[in-house]
Amino acid sequence: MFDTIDFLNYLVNGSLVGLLYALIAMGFIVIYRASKVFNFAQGELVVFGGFIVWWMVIQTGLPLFVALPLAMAVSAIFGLIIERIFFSRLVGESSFAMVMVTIGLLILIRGLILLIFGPQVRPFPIIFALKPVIIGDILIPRSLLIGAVITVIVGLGLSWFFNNTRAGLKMTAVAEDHQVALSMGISVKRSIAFAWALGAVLSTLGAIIYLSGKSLNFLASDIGLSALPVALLAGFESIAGVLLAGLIVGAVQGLVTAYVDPVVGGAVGSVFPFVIMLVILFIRPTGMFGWRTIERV
Amino acid sequence: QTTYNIASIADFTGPYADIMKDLVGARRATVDWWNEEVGKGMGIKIGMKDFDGRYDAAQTASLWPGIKAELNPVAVLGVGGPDVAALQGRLPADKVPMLMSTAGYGFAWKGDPWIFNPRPTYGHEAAGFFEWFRSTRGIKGPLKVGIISSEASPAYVDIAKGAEKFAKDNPDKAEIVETIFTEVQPTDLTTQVGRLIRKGVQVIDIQTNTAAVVATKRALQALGKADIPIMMSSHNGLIASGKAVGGMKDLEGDYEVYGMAVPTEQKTKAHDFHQMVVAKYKSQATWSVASVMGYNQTLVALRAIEAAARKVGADKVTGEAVRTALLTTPISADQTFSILPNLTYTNEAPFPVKGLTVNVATIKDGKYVIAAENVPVPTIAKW
Amino acid sequence: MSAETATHAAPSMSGMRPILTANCLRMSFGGVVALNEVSIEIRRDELIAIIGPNGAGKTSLMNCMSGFYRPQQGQIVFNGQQIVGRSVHQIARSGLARTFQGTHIFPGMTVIENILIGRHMHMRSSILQAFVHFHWAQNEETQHREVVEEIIELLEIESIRHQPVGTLGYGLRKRVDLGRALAQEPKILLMDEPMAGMNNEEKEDLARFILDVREARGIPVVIVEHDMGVVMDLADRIYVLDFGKMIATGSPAHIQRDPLVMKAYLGEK
Amino acid sequence: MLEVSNVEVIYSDVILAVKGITLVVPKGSCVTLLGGNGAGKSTTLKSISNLLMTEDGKVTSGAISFEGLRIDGGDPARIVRDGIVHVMEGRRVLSHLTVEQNLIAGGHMEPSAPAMRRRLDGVYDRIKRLALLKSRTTGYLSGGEQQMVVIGRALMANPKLMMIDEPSLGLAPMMVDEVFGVLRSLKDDGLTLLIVEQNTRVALDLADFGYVMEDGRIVLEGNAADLRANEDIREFYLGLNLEGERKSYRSIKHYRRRKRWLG
Amino acid sequence: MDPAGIFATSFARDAALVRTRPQQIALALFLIFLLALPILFGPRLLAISTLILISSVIVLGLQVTTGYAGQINLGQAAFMGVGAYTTGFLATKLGFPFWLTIPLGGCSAAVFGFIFGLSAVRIKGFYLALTTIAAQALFHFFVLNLPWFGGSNGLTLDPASLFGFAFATDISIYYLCLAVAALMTFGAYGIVRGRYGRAFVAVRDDDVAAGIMGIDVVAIKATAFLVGAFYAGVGGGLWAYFVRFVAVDQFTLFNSIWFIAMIIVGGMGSITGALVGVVVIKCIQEAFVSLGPSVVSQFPSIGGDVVFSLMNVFLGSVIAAFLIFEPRGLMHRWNILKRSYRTWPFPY
Ligand SMILES: Nc1ncnc2c1ncn2[C@@H]1O[C@H](COP(=O)(O)OP(=O)(O)OP(=O)(O)O)[C@@H](O)[C@H]1O
Ligand SMILES: Nc1ncnc2c1ncn2[C@@H]1O[C@H](COP(=O)(O)OP(=O)(O)OP(=O)(O)O)[C@@H](O)[C@H]1O
Ligand SMILES: [Mg+2]
Ligand SMILES: [Mg+2]
Repeated sequence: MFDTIDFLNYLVNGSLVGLLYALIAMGFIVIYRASKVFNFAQGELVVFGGFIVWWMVIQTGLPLFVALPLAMAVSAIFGLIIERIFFSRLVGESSFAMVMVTIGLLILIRGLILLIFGPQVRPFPIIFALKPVIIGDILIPRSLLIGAVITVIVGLGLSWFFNNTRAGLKMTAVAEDHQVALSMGISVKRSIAFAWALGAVLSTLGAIIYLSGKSLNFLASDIGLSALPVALLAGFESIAGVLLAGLIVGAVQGLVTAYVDPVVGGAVGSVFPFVIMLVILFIRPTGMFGWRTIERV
Repeated sequence: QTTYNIASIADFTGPYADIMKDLVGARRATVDWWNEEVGKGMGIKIGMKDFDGRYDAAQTASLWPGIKAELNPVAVLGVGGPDVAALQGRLPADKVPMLMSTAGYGFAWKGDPWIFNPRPTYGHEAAGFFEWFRSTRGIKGPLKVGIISSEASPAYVDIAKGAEKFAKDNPDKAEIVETIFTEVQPTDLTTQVGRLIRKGVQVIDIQTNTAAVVATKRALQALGKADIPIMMSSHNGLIASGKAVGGMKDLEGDYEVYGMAVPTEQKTKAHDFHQMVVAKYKSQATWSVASVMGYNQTLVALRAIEAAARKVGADKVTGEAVRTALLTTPISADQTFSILPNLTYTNEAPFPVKGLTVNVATIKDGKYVIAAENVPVPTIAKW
Repeated sequence: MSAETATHAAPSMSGMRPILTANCLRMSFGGVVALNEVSIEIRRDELIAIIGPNGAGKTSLMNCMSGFYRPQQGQIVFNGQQIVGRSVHQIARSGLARTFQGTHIFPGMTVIENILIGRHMHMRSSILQAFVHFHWAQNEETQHREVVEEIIELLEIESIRHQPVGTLGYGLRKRVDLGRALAQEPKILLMDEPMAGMNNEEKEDLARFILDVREARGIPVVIVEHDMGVVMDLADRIYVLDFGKMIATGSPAHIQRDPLVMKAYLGEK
Repeated sequence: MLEVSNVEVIYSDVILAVKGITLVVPKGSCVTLLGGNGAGKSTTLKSISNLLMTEDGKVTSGAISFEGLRIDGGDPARIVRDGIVHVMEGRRVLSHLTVEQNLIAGGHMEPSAPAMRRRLDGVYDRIKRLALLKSRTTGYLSGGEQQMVVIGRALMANPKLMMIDEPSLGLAPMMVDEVFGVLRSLKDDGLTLLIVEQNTRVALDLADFGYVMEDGRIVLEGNAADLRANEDIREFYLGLNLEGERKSYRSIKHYRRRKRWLG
Repeated sequence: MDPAGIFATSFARDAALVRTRPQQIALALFLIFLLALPILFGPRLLAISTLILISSVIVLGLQVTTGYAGQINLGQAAFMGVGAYTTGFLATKLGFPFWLTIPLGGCSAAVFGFIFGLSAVRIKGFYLALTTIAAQALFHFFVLNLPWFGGSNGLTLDPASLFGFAFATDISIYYLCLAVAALMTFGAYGIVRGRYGRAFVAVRDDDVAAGIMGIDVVAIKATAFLVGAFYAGVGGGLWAYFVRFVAVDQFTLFNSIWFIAMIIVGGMGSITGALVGVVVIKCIQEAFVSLGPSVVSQFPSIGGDVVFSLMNVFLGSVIAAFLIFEPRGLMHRWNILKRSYRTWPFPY
């Protein structure tokens, strides 16, 4: 009864979904990499971005080529505002405190979304044609395929930026130690602001790929949760690594959902990423590519 | 002229706040109408007060003692699962019946109930549809059904179980080709739906949420199989899903099924009742699934109170009396203006298990219309 | 391997059995050889100093002794037991205490609490007893509190007893650090650059404390220090490390004249 | 060049760490700030570079001006661009980065990559050892090596005034000479220096002028020569006895002569 | 810092919690208030108080894990759920009495938590914290798919009963919760001011140094999770008897987040803070809920959903505001006030 075509289908589509997770996870990592803050509100940022797109395309009926860049811009500004209000005052505070702020942020943004856009389920515009791409017998949703390509490009680009440019190095310095960065004349605020702007833009991008042609309400923020294992698996500092982690998680999840769920009669697929995460972390405590913790006395 | 109180638990500040205008509006209108045209004659006045349960068990649980002390109600109107969760442990002790407006749940299917649903379980409703669909399409052999569910909420799981049970006991009538579990907001269902299609699915049963409907619909369209119908329930019905998918035309030929009146624009007794209360009692409610739910539970409550009053006397009505009345005196469709079918509660279940019917609606030429009324519901064994 | 062989391997001059011996330790990190065939022996009545240029491997050596690093080869026998491979806290419990290069005190806690941490391993109360608190836990607290107060007096930090350490200057922190180590009632005390960051006056104080500790409590002390004045005055014996190798050992006077040491460390003056 | 006039610093609204100090650093000179632990030296430097900001501390009164412009309470990054760079105590390297990356990050203000390269080479041949450690992860370097890295990193910022907090801390004698050699050469090249030191001897050798702090106040000031001659300095900071040779740590009495300036 | 004139005459006194007469009086009054509460308050407020008591127990645990040992724990709701389900299981299936089921619920949760704590052997820092999210996912999955917990049906309990007396009325359940909460609070104080409390903080501040001081870091981290989870479990048990129906969707990640919010507001690393946090947040929530409908009825134009979202907005800002302006929480501010009042008129 085992069917190779099916298998390949699950494998490919799973991996593509995994890359979508990777894109969302990239939001976590970019913010961490440039400000040493782990952002629990990432999922909320995705939803927010999604609603911006919805509002511009469906409500105000702007054409896509205007609406999408505009939405990105708006979410970037949203990121900057977040930095202004919440983090500019926290420079030098323990990163623990900052992480806690993001938990407050989670509740806050969710409230804002409900306030501005309401709890109703909204239609999300069809950004990528519904017609799937069919390669041989393998059938691939267009949105995911294009999304995957974008994800890889963005991932490699950012990774290069952070590791090879001086600007990237500056942010890395901030992620290492705010006070030292300041003492070197690096503007911590600007770095954090950039991080959040970038994080918000990535989330919006993620929302576009994730929701294209589907529906949207505040519950969509769960994607942040699904992306978390990917981020941990890769390690908070590795942007390129998140791509691989995404592929692994996605592929495994796809296969498990296809072959194990029916047998068990339960959603094994949805918990499995967490299991993988735990296992890998036991083998490599800081993820596959994360910075080793340096302990000196 | 004795006054009795009903507690109306609502969700003003929770996830379903957006439908409360209709739901509560309908409740209020019904009470006003009843006081005026029935109560007066019997020397009974019903007072109703709203409480905000926030669709949150903790919230409802903390509200209840206050409600009891303040109103000492003879009946409670609930919204959904959390209210059941919060109160089912206490109502028997406090001797107050609660009336829901949704379909029943397998996990609430116990004897000696204090919480009553006017509709059978989602499983029953689905089964009713399966049978109707088979006969109308003249399908020989079992109907091939695919279920899309989610483990996000235990209720969803329970819903799926109902349909599965029906298929298990009636292999000749229906076959569940597969139950697919997704997230509340599915990423992409193309592969899963593709699998269903390859297994020759004839109808897809989605009683979870609109997001799932939209994702499935998109998958079907992507696979060029949009003609395979989706069957939905009341809370994620055609109108709601239509809004979410961005247009009624996308749902052409899909169905919604539930054991209460369908709020189409067609002229029905139920619709007349609605227009009457709007006209005479300045009701704010619009004609929607939500208002139908509001009407149905309130009507059941009031009719039960009537019956109780007849038995024990207009001045001696208690929660317990109301419950006994419910269990002993059937409520006819006429009494509920065909918003509900004939209801005969028994002590076995919180909902009528026999002689039930459901209504089916569909989208025809982009129009929301009734496809069938009073479709009989087959019996399903407890699961 | 047993204590006997270990001690035979390194026969002691004064008949005193050594409390701690390390045999040809080797420790390398990637290309860097931090320790190369290093052997060292500390007797029960000694105050040893380890000196050497920066990056010579002094801290690494201490880390090996305290179990924070695991040498790739060689053994360390402490108080008759092989300790290589034991976890850090086990070694600490077996009586080895150390202070740190820089400060590693717990800024969130007051001076008292910091020193009480040193007592942690001597306390026995279980989590349940802690839950109940009264009786067991409380009495235990009080007993150990007395020990701590002694140390506080010894180090003359009564006045800042209840201050959070995070707000203290570097020098006082180092003093708390020492107090915390003493609270462990160690059989040996390792100090990594205790004088660093202190001015002369404070060095004198600390030197005095170290001597007191040694006299009053009879604890052998090993210090890593760059201040030659301190080293030459306090140490009975000096080991000199350079690029992970032990290049000389002997009395201060002898070391001061050793040409190798001159060249590698002291610089011609 | 730098003027600090009766500045007062308070941490988290409760701890008064610096109680009105005044000091001047003339252009091209080297000034040293001596004093016991907790005297407030580091705090003083932090108040100049305004890294206080990050420690919940603030300058409550007084003024700090650099080249005639008020800088107190300014944005630290801005202050660095003005030409004051602060080497904090405790070898604060960017521990996951290599030595070279540390230096490059330090030179982030250089207009172009080539210019930065040039600086980098400049630093390498000033501090030879760094060239050898280039590709090592700074977090794993030894204490002394790290000290070298932070000084090198500060140089990368091409400062007008360099404030160093305890540069000799944890350095072996030869290394101390090496570091101070570097500092001297910098001074000779016209760089203005403000050095906080515990190692009074070397500090006074290099400095032209010195201040002595005791619990938040400046208790003594004068040019290096006078200070070296001062009796208290000799006893408490140089550890010499009245005859002028170093007294042994073994022969320390438990009581002490009180310091004049406190008496 | 003590008020002038108060000197600890013995180390025990010095370590004691309440030192001054005013403190003792205040405490006594507070306890009397709690005991008299059912008389003073109506049933609604009484029920709220009961919920506050239950939450306090849970948040106390979180305070130990997160506030003291510094391990962010996003699984607290899951741990609570484990406790609730164990309690429910033992009570319904095996008919144990509540004075067994609640502690056992605590224990099973403790075990569950301890397992996650043990991963501290390898995993450190935020990585460790975030693995607790897995607890949430696993809990949800296992409850739904393991045979014993009624799956999607949930569990229905009978009221707790002691010697035939059933804690069915709201007043009795209140006293039950009060008793347990009081005990747990007392225990929490005991734990945090003894060797464990110190070890927790040590591990939080600098676990390398802690290890070299002879503290078994892994054991301590695991213990921190164990204690936290135990408290959550006990709280879950109380919840089970309060609502008398346990379903998996009563224990969501979002609840965990609310618990964290409470310790943020109350103040990290302070037992009293935990309690304050619970009260403050719950009261704000209640204010909105009880005002909400009336506001809506006043101005039907603003729908109830607006009120709902406003509550989130408000609470979210409150939390963020605290982290920005009062990162150490209310208790810290209180202490500063006390200090400045005691040293008045001299500011320092
Ligand atoms: N954990 C580690 N990983 C990699 N290299 C290390 C590690 N620990 C020490 N080293 C290297 O080993 C050598 C010795 O370091 P160590 O800290 O022992 O020197 P030290 O003698 O203490 O110098 P200092 O007097 O400056 O403290 C250094 O070159 C250092 O870079
Ligand atoms: N972050 C801080 N929060 C609160 N108080 C502080 C802080 N940093 C320093 N202090 C206080 O300010 C006083 C001066 O500290 P500072 O570090 O400036 O002393 P110092 O002269 O640099 O001492 P050292 O020579 O040990 O570095 C100390 O007594 C300390 O109590
Ligand atoms: Mg060292
Ligand atoms: Mg200093």
